[in-house]
Amino acid sequence: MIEILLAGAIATGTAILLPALGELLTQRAGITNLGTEGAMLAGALTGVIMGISTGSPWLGIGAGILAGAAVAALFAWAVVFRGTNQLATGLIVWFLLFGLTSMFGREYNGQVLPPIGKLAIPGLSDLPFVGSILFHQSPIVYLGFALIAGVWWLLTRSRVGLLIRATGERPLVVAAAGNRPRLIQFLTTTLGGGLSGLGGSYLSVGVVGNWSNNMTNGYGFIAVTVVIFAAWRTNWATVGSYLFGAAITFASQLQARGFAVNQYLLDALPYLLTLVVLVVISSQRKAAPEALNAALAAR
Amino acid sequence: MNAAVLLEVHGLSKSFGPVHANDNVSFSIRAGEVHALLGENGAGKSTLVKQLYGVYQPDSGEITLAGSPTRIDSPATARAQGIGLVFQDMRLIPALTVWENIALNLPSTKRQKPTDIKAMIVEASAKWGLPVEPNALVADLSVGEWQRIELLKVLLAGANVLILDEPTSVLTPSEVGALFAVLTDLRAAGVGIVIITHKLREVREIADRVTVLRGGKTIVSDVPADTLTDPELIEAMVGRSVPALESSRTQFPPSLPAIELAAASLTRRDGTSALRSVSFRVHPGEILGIAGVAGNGQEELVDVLTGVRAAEDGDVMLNDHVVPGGQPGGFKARGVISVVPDPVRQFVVPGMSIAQHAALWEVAHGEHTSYATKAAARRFTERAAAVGLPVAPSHRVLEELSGGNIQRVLLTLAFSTPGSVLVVSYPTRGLDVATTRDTRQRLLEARERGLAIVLVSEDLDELLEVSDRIAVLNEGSITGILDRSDADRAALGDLMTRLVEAA
Amino acid sequence: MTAAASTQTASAPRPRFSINPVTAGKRAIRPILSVAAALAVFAALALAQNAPLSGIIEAFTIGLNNPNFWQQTVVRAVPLMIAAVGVAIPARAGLVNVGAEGQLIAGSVAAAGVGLLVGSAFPGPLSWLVCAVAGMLAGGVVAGFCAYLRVRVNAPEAVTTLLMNFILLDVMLFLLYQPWKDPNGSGQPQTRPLDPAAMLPMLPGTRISIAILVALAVCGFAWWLATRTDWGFRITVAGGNPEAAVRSGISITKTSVQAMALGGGLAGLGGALNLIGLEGQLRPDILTSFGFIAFLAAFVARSNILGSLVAAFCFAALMVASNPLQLRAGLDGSAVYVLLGLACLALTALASTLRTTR
Amino acid sequence: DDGNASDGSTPNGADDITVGVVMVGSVKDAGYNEAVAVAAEELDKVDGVTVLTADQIPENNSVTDTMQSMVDQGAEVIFATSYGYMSYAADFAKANPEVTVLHQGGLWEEEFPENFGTYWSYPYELFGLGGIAAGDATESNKLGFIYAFPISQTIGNVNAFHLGAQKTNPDVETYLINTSDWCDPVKQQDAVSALVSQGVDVLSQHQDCQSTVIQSAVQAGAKVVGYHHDASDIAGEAWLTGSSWNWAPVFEDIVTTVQAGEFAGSQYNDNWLGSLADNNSTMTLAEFGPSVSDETKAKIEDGLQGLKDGTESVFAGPIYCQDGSVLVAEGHSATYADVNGFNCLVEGIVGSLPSN
Ligand SMILES: Nc1ncnc2c1ncn2[C@@H]1O[C@H](COP(=O)(O)OP(=O)(O)OP(=O)(O)O)[C@@H](O)[C@H]1O
Ligand SMILES: Nc1ncnc2c1ncn2[C@@H]1O[C@H](COP(=O)(O)OP(=O)(O)OP(=O)(O)O)[C@@H](O)[C@H]1O
Ligand SMILES: [Mg+2]
Ligand SMILES: [Mg+2]
Repeated sequence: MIEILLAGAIATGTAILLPALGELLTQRAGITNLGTEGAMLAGALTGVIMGISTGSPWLGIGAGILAGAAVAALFAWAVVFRGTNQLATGLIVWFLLFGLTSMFGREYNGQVLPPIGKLAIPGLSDLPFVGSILFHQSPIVYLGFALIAGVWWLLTRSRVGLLIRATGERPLVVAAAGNRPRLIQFLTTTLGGGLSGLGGSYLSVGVVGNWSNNMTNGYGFIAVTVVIFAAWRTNWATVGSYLFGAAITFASQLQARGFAVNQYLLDALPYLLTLVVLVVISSQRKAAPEALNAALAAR
Repeated sequence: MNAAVLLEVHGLSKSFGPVHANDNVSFSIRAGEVHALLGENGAGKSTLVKQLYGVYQPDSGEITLAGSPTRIDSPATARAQGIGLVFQDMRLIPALTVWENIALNLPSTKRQKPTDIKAMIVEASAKWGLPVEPNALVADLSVGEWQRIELLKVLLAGANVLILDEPTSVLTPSEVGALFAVLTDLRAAGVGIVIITHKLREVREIADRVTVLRGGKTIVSDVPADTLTDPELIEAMVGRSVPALESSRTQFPPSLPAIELAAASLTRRDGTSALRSVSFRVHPGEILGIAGVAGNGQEELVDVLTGVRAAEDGDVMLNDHVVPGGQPGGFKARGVISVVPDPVRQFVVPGMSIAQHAALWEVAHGEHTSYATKAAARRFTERAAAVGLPVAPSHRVLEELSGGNIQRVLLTLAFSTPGSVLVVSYPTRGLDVATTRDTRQRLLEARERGLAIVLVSEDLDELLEVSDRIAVLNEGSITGILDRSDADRAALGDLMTRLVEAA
Repeated sequence: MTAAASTQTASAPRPRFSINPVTAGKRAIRPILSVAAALAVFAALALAQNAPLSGIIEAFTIGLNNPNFWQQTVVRAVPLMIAAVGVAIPARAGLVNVGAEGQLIAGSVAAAGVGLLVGSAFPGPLSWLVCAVAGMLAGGVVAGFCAYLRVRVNAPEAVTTLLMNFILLDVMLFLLYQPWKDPNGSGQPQTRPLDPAAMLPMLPGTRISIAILVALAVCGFAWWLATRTDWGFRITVAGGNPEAAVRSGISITKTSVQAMALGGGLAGLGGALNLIGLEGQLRPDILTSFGFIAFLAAFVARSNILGSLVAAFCFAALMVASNPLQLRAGLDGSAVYVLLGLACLALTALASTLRTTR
Repeated sequence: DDGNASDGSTPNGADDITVGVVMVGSVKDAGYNEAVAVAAEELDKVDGVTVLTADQIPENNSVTDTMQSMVDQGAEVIFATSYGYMSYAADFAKANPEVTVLHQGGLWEEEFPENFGTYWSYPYELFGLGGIAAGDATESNKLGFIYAFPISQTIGNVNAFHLGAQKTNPDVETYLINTSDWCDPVKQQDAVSALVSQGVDVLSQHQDCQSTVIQSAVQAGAKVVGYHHDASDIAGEAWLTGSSWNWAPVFEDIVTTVQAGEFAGSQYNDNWLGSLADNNSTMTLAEFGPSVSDETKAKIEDGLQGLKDGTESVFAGPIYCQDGSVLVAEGHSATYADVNGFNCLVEGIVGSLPSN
């Protein structure tokens, strides 16, 4: 039972983890992208269209990544190169993609393609306890594991990551050092959008195998929430994503076992927890990247 | 003095809209020299060096490097060509470690492992006498340490032309001494150094040649420093000679202190002690100078004196009455006037005109009750005429003025407001020679009017010139209070490094 | 400080400037061209959906001489306008209110709760008043709480207000599906309808309730307060430079909480007026995304209060125009969000000549 | 259609008429709304009838705007097809006496204006039949039901499904999951895996979109009973049976009635309810899946016949709630109105409703 719960938390949490990792990169570069929801929708729809038209779910996933990146690039262009307000532009992009995916996804509603399904990793999946939790999952869940390590390595161990973090703190210093902070922000945001697109196509192509209108249902906003919950750390973003995945899964699992749950409280839980975490961490000296705070404070 | 010319500038011009920041500027930098670049506020010094570092592109003119014309289109190009710049406002990232800050500035082609970079830092820091701890978080370090990191950044990037934009304006005398020792070594190693400063003492101490800008034009170009006298240099900078201060130094009859600090203590957010049981009194008609290295509690002391923060222990008394802290409004109403240490951060409201700032000031000081701007504009013109510092017209948006011009607006308001206590912090930081002299003159005049003045400054010359007594602040404690007659640089420098137990 | 303005153009409320017709004309060209570009992109997308161009054009022109269209727009504009001002006021105090959605919800919920409690016990006008005040209080408390968290523990209000949207939505759903569910509503998620006397009367000869008059009066008052009074000046100073404000004896705690509470109160009032002037019954969907649209309206107007009103009105017209777009051009029901997104993007990213400075 | 016929009248003499159909979700949701859209398309094919459709219209005053726009474009009949539209539709009818407004839901409790009516059928009848298939198909004796919100229709459907299953399999239990969203594929998928991990091997649902539930069930090797829309093509082997809406005949009949000027006072100027017994249900039983045995098919056909000729009722007493209280007394059968008042789950259902 506990294995099932945890495996479900990881499977569902991956839909939050992927955009959260993207948003984490983006925010570490000093940009808050509320358009994550839009990038996920784009990824979800494009993935289905590509998957159905080529018959290959993996091409669908690839197309979903590109679509998410394209959406984030549009956002980043406006925010970084045209200096628009990040929060407002994020909402604009969300509206835009909500409309566009509804418009262009119309004829794909109800069309199905075989979802990618699960892949037990030989050997590892037979391990007691952890085997069934970690290694009997969708290949994209494994990709998620790799991306956790990848994002952590990128941010903390690579020169590019140093540039990203520095840009998120003080872009002017990065410019003075002869780098192009705006380009860094643009590229990082676009990369983050790719991860959101991956998250969206994981939902549509990887898990459920169809498109339905507005199917991301706020998971993009939860991803943004997770990054704040995680205080901008990869490890906590991972914990947060799986935790919030668990909140969704547990609702089903507990009900399936006859326990009464308060659905509305569970739905509000990620946001309430984040509010609490925010109150706790904000009073500490350095919570958010400096440029991010500056951007959030600006009108 | 005929070493190789490393870098030469011919007829460089650069405009920002109608402002000719640089107008046909020429000068050169040789190997193994320290070249002082002088000029009033807004003369175009920073603009010039930013072009050398590829931050701005010249409108016209030529830069030659080792004899061949070159185009410096970005800081990266500049660094690749061996030019390094330490900006006027230091450019470090507090949230990163020392070595990460330095690594950011290394050429991206040099892909080194963190351990190699740290080793390099340790080596260079030993070589140049610039001690730093590579793994320390920059946020935890002092201004002096920041400067060392800046220097290491530039040196490790391989600069043979080193440009320092007002490096000493935030340093203490001993830190300046240490910096100059490093510069002397670098000069001996054949580095060409450009240093921008407003302090003649420093020119005399370190510069081999000088170039003076005025209104964007080169007034004096590449001249050996010892061929010009101080008055000649000042005249080149300001276009006229600056008269000495006039002071009658009236002795005021004994009276109650206008402001008294009684055993005030304050803790910073991070838990360290900012003020430890600080006590002093300032009487009407007296200037108490506060000397000390920045970051030793000055900001907090000013905040307590002006009611911005409440001391945790101890009291502030105005005219013998304890006034509760944490209410700057209440202090202002009792006649406390404040010239804040960092006007851009603490005074300037983006988008608002000088007149609106004047209205804000007047209401805050109880001179008026409404923020009506038109009347405030009229009154500001009168104030400016009375004080006599040159200020921009009152409809100008304050934010858009240069630092020196902002400071003059603030000083004009402060000197024209009736009150009993004046708390002035770094009043002449970044001001040109002439305005500096006028500002000090106004301080003396305020003293003559019977104000009690607390003057916080890092400029010992300034403190010695105008103070009646000088208190030294070190690590949050007053390590000593000297009468003007007993005070000299050596005595003050000694107190600055002493701890309170020894005092 | 170095990083502050890197990616944002400061759009602090500027002091009033005199209008020069020539430069004003020049200034107008870019926004007009930008919106035209947005429309062109939209038309291209619509054509890709096989919508007839004539239908698209018809959809846009049909409203202009259709009184119904204008009535609907005014009705829709009531909550949008008030909420947009509710975003603009805190913005002047330097606070980002992304929570108009939640505050509208809070206002509706409070007004519904009070309205149902009062029932028919109060005469109409008194019942209107208590509902409106309840809505205002609810929105104001929610927003004021976020501002308080900002000044006390430095929790960014942009984030807390955003989170509040989701939390308040869940609170409303909880109420609607459980304790407040209309026992006679076939288990549907809705409250009992308000007493007819508790509903605002219509303007004679129209289907527009007097809520619009309240909205205009309140927005006018807010405009006066923010731009013509010493309170407004203090707010602007606090928004422009909190440090400077503190040193001028202005309490940031007060200005922040006041401005935000006023903003949230306005949004809450919008929710209340929407309920007692129009909907008459609380239901999950009665406010869907109004708050976000209001945020965008305030944003494209750069927090200028009158501009926010105009923008909110235009957006209301746009939302109403989604019907002709479907019916005449055969477009998807969500196509209007594409248009809204494109127009906002054009107005913000293309229309201004401002760019970030290094 | 020939809405542009020059003489303005159709061969059978009735005037041309424009009809508006308003939907809450996407016309292509493979579920509730698509069923409406299909009927609207059918109606449009009728000579002299032009249909305007609008989808994704939220359940707030927007629907009034939409109806007004339709009227501005000539609509004389409007179908407002979501429950939440009811009061707007009724108000609109009152304000526009020349327009005939129909609400899809069948729950209007006040007086009917002459130009307003509602229509609906008993969906639980078909759930009762689907339950028979489910009860026969389950090997674990555990059924699953995924629903969105605890509204009366849903409660009726769940109870009918379980009672149907009990008829053929007295040991059966039905596990409930509430997603609090009409279409959230993530939660749907989670719900399916949760149920399957609990041993459930046959599923049904009351959601607006059903593709995900079906696909997930297929993946997990469970069988499904559909709702709203015949999705046997997606479900393949997993399909047992299901119900789908067939609104077109009612739409056409209503429009004809209006065209004939006979709406006021007609059966449609009321809560019109289709049922199997009256042979006018707007729901049809979907195809049987390949795994359904002839024996089961026969039981279902019998049940259908019983409902049709009135010898059977889905809710024939005695029926007990989970807590043992009597829901329908012995000797009674619940009427449509009774079912709308159900607020408990019957014995054998595992799970609870959010408390009131
Ligand atoms: N070539 C490089 N140039 C600049 N920064 C780099 C480079 N390679 C890695 N980094 C930075 O290295 C940092 C990680 O350092 P790491 O902790 O691995 O070094 P370390 O030598 O293991 O440190 P320590 O001595 O503290 O254990 C990150 O900030 C990363 O951005
Ligand atoms: N980015 C800019 N845009 C517009 N005007 C500028 C800009 N930078 C400098 N200026 C103007 O150019 C002139 C020269 O400025 P600069 O910063 O070079 O002076 P400076 O000699 O360094 O003065 P200070 O001693 O105050 O640092 C000033 O009038 C300044 O206002
Ligand atoms: Mg300078
Ligand atoms: Mg200077």
